[in-house]
Amino acid sequence: MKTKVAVIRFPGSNCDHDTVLALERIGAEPVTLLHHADNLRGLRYVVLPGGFSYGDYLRAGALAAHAPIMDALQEAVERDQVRVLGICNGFQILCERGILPGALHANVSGEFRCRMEWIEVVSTPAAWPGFTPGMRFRLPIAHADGAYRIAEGERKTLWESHSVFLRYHDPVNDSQEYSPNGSVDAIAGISQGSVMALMPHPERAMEQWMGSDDGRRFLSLWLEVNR
Amino acid sequence: MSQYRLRMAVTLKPEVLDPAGQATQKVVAERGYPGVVSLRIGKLVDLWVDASSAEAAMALAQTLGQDFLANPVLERFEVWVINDED
Amino acid sequence: MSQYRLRMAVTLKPEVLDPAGQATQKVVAERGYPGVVSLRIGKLVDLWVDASSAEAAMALAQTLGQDFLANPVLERFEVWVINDED
Amino acid sequence: MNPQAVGLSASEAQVARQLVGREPNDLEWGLFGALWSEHCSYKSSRRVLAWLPKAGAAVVAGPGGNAGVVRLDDEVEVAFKVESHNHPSYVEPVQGAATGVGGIIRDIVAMGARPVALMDSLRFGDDDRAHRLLNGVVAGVGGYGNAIGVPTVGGEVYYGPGYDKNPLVNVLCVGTRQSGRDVGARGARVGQTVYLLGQATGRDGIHGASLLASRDFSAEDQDMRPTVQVGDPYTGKLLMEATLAAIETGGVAAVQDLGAAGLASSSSELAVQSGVGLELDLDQVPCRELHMSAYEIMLSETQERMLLVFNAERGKEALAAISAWGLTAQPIGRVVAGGRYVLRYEGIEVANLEASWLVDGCPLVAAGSMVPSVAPEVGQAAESVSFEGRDLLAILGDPDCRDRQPIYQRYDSMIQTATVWGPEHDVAILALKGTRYGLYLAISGPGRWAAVDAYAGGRAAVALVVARLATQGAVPLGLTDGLNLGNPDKPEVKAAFEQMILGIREAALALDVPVTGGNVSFHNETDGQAIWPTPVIGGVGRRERPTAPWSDGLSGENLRLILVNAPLVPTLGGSVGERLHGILRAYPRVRLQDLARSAAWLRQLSQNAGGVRAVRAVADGGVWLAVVKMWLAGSAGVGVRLDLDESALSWPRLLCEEVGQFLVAVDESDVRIVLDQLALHGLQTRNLGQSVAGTHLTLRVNGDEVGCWPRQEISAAWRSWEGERGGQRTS
Ligand SMILES: Nc1ncnc2c1ncn2[C@@H]1O[C@H](COP(=O)(O)OP(=O)(O)O)[C@@H](O)[C@H]1O
Ligand SMILES: [Mg+2]
Repeated sequence: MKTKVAVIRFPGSNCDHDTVLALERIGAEPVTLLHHADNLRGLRYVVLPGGFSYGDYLRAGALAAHAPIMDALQEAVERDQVRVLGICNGFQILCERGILPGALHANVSGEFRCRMEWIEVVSTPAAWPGFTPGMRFRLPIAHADGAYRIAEGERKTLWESHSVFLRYHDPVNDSQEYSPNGSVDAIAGISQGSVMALMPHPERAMEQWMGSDDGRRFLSLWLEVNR
Repeated sequence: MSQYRLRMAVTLKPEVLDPAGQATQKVVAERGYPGVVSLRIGKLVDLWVDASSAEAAMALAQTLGQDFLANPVLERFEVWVINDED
Repeated sequence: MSQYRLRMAVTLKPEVLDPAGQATQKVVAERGYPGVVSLRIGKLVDLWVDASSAEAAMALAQTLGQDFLANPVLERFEVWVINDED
Repeated sequence: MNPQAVGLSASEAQVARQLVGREPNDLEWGLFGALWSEHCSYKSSRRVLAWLPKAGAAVVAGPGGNAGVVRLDDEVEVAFKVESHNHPSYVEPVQGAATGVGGIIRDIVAMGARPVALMDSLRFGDDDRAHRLLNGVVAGVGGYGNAIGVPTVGGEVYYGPGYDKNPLVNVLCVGTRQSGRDVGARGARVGQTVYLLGQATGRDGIHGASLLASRDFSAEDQDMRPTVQVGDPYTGKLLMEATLAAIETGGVAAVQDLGAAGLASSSSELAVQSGVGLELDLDQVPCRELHMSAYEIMLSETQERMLLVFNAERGKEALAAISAWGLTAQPIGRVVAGGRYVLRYEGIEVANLEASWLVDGCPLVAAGSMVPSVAPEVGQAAESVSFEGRDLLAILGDPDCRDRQPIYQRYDSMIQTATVWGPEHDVAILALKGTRYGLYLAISGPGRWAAVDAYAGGRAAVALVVARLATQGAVPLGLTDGLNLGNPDKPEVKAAFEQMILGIREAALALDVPVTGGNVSFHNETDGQAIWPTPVIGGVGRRERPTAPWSDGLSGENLRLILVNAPLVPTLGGSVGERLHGILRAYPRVRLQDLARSAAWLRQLSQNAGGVRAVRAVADGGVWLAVVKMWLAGSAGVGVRLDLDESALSWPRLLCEEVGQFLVAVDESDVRIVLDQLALHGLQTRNLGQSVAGTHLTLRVNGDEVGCWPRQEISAAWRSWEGERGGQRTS
C-alpha cells in the first residue's frame, strides 16, 4: 500500500506540483488539499510546499498562517502528531503560525537566491530516527526570505531541545559558519515533535540531471520508506 | 458607525538586521549625501475602518497588527488615528 | 552638529494599484474581521541624520525622498521630525 | 478633439475621417490613436516584417497571433515569443520589468499554453545610473517570474552607450500545450458573450505603450509620464491558472490577453480575427476607481486581465473552473454578426466603428528595397594592435564578457523541475514530462555587432542562436525576434531596420529555421540619441535524450582543443578586444553555409559523441573567452596550454568574435578521425592547444609566452563582480 501524503495548495503555491511529482517518484501517493479545506481527511503525512501562498507581499507566509487548513493542521499536529514537512514557504508559514518558533526574514543580501547548497543534519529528530548527525544533502535553495531569526533567549532553548535540525555547510572550507542567507547559526531547518521544516527544496533534487538526487533520500527518510 | 482612518508603523526591532535599509544607506552614501548615520526601512499600513468609535477602530487595528500585520519575532508596531485633513 | 531623527512615509499614489494591500485586505475580510474598508501598504523610512539644524536635516530628507526613497511616478512621501522620546 | 493629441498625423486623421464618413468623436479618436500607434499597428514595420520566412516543417502557427507555435512531437506543441518593455523599465525599473514579464506570460497563456520557461535580454548604458537600473530590472524580472512559478533559465546582458536613457528589457517566454488544443482570438461566434477576467480596471498607464512607447523621450516628458502599471504576480498566477483551467474544459471559444491599449486593442483584435462584430457595455467593466470615463476604461493598461468568450457546449464548465481559482469572469458584451464595433456607456452609444478600421485601417509605411547593404570597409588597422596578458584579463572582466551569476542567481531557474541546464550554460535544456524530446532554448541579441552594420548584426543574432543549439546537436524548430531601434521616421533608423531584417531573413533561410513571431520596439531614443540597432533572437530546438547533455566543460587531460570553422582571415571587427582599444568597426558577416555545415556535423556527431568531449560556440570575447569558460566549467586539476602561431593573425585568431566558430575538445586518440571528418565537411580547422595536467592556463603567441595564470586568477578575473553587491557594474 502506498503511503498517502497531503500536499497543501494555497492559491499562490507554485511548488505543489513539483512536490507531488517528487512524492510519486519515491512511491508515495500524494493528495492535493486546498487552503480552504477544514480537515486533513485523516491523512497522517502532510507537506506544506513552496511558493508565494497569498502573494507573500506583506510577509512570506503571514496570510497563509490564518487559512482554514492551518487550523485543521495545527489541531491534527497537537492531537494526533500528524507528520508535517514544511518546505521553503511551508517553513515560513509554520513559523508565522507559531507551530514552529522563530521567523524567516529577508536574506542578508537583500536578494532572492537560487542555487545548490550543502546542508548537514545537526541532530536526530525524535520522530525521525533515520536522520543522523553528520548526514549531508545537496539541495537547491530558492528564496528571498530565508534568514532564520529567533529571540536571543529562545535560541539557547532551541539548541538545548535539539530543535536545530539542519545547518548550511560549506564543503570547500568545511565551514560551520557558512550561510547563504544570513540565518542565525546557519540554521537551514528545524524540527519539533512531529513537525519539521527547511528552506532548501528536496523536491527539486530528485534525479542526477537536476544537479542532485539527494532529495530522494531526504524525502524517503521523512516518509520512512525505502526509496 | 463612522469611518476612521488609521495609520500603522511596522518597524523592525532594533536588534534585527535590516538588509534593505543597509543597502539603501550604502547607495545614499556612495552618491555623496553625507550625514545619514542610519537608515531603516519599515512598513506603513494605512487603514480605513468602519467602527462605532475611535476606540473600537483602534482596537481592531491593534488586533490586525497582532494577527497579521507585524511578526512579533522581528517587528513591533504602533497605530494612530489620522484626521482626515492630513 | 546634532543628530536628528526623521521619519518618512512613502505611500503609493491613490490611483496606483497596491497588490500587497489588496491581497491583505481580502484575506483579512475572509478571516472575519469586518469593517476594514480599505487597506494600503506603504514604506516607512526611519532616518538618523547629522545636521546643523532641524531644517537642514529636513532638507536632506526631502532630497533623499526625491532622489532615492520614492519614485515620483508611483509614490509620494512626507517627512517629519521625531522627538527622541517617541 | 485634435487628433494630434492622440498621436495621429494629419494624413492619418484624414484617412480615419474618410473611413468613418464623419468626424469621429473624442473616444473614437482615442481608439484610432491607440490602435494606429506604432506599437499596436506596426505601421512602420509590417511591410518589412513580411520579408521574414515563416514556413517550416514544424510550424503550427506563424506570426499574427499572440505567439508563434511549433511542434515538438505528435503530442506537444511549443508557443514562444519575445516581448519588450523598454520605456516602462526606464521610468520604473522594478515594475516596468515585472509587468513586462507578466505581459509576455499572458501572451503565451492566451495561446492555451502553460509557460515553462523565461529568458531575459537586457541592455544598459555605461554611466553610473546603469547599476541602479540593472538592479531594479533584475528585481522586477525575478520578482514576477519567481512568484508566478516560471523558471528563468537563461538570458543575456550587454552594455553600451545609447542604452543609458534607453535600457532594453526584452523577455522571452516559452510554453507548452497538447497538440490539438488550439485556442486564440479566432473562435468567437455570433451570439456568444464576451467576458473580462482578472484585475479591476484602473487608470493605469492610459495610452502608455500605445502613445508613449510610440515616440521618443525627451527631458520635458518627466511631468507627463503616465501612471505606471504595477505588477501583481499573485493575481497573475490566479489569472494564468484560471485561464488554463478554463481552456482545459474545452469551453473557451476565444481568448485574448489585454496588453498595450488594453480593452480597445484586445477586443477589436478579437472581433477582426474572429470575423465578427462586438457590442460592449462599459458599465459592466469592474473598475478600481470611481468615475472612470469610457475613454479611460478602453485605454487603461491595467495588468493581469484577459478577455474570454465561451462556447455553448462547455462554457458553464469553463466558468466553474475559473471560479475555482477565486476569480469571477464578468460579462461585458456580446458577439454580433457583421463587423461593427459598438461601445455603450451609461446608457448611451459612445462609439460606433468597424473593428477592421481600427485593426487594419492604418496606412502602412512602404518598405524599401530588399537589397543587402555593401559590407563596410573594415581595414586592417586594428588587426595590428597587439595585446598583453593584462588585456586578456580585462577582457574576461569586461561587462560584456564576465560571469552573469550575480544576475541569474536572483532568478528561480529550477522551479517546475524540468531544468537540465539553466543559466550557467549558453543553451538551456528542459526535460519536459510527456515527451522524449528535450526542449533547447537560446537567446542572442548583439547590439555591438549591429552597431555599424545592422545587416551583419541581424545575421549574427540568428547565427548565434542556431550555433548554440548546435552545441547540443539540437535541431532548431523556430525563431522569435525582438527588434529594438530608434525613431523609424529617421532615414538611418529605417535603413538599419530593413537591413537588420534582411540579415535575419538571410540567416533564417540559410539555416533553415522559420521566424514564427516577434516584437518591434521603435523610439528607443532620448534627446536625439538612439540605441544601437539591437536584434534579440530567441530560438527553440529539440533533441532526444535531454537528460544526458553534451559537456561544455573541459573534463580531463590530453584533450586537443580544436577550432572548427575557423575564418581564413579572422577580424576583430565589433569585438570586445578591439573596443578595449577604443575602436568599434563593422562585425564580420557570418559565413552561413559554413555554419550550416558545422551544425550538421555537430548534430551527426551528437548521436554518438565520437571522441568530442566538449563543445562551445564562439561569441563575445572570441576563442579566448570560449576556452576560459570551457576550462572553468570543467574539473579542477586540469590545465590548458594554448599555442597560437600564425604571425600577424594570432591575436585576431584569439579574439575574433565571428559566430559559426566552435571550440571542441577532442580525445587525443580521435583527433585524426575528427579532423578528417571536418575536412570532408569542407570546414577549416585550427589547432589551438590542449588540456594538460596541472592548474594553470598558459598562452604562447608566436613563440612568446604571454601569460601563465593559475585557475584562481582567471576565475577571479572573470568573476570580477565578486565583492560588489549584487554584482552591478562599477565604472
Ligand atoms: N519582429 C517581428 N517578427 C515577426 N513577427 C512579429 C514581429 N513583431 C511582431 N510580430 C508579430 O505581430 C503580431 C502582433 O505583435 P504584438 O502587437 O507585439 O502582439 P501582442 O499585442 O500580443 O504583444 C504578433 O503575432 C507578433 O508575433
Ligand atoms: Mg497579446
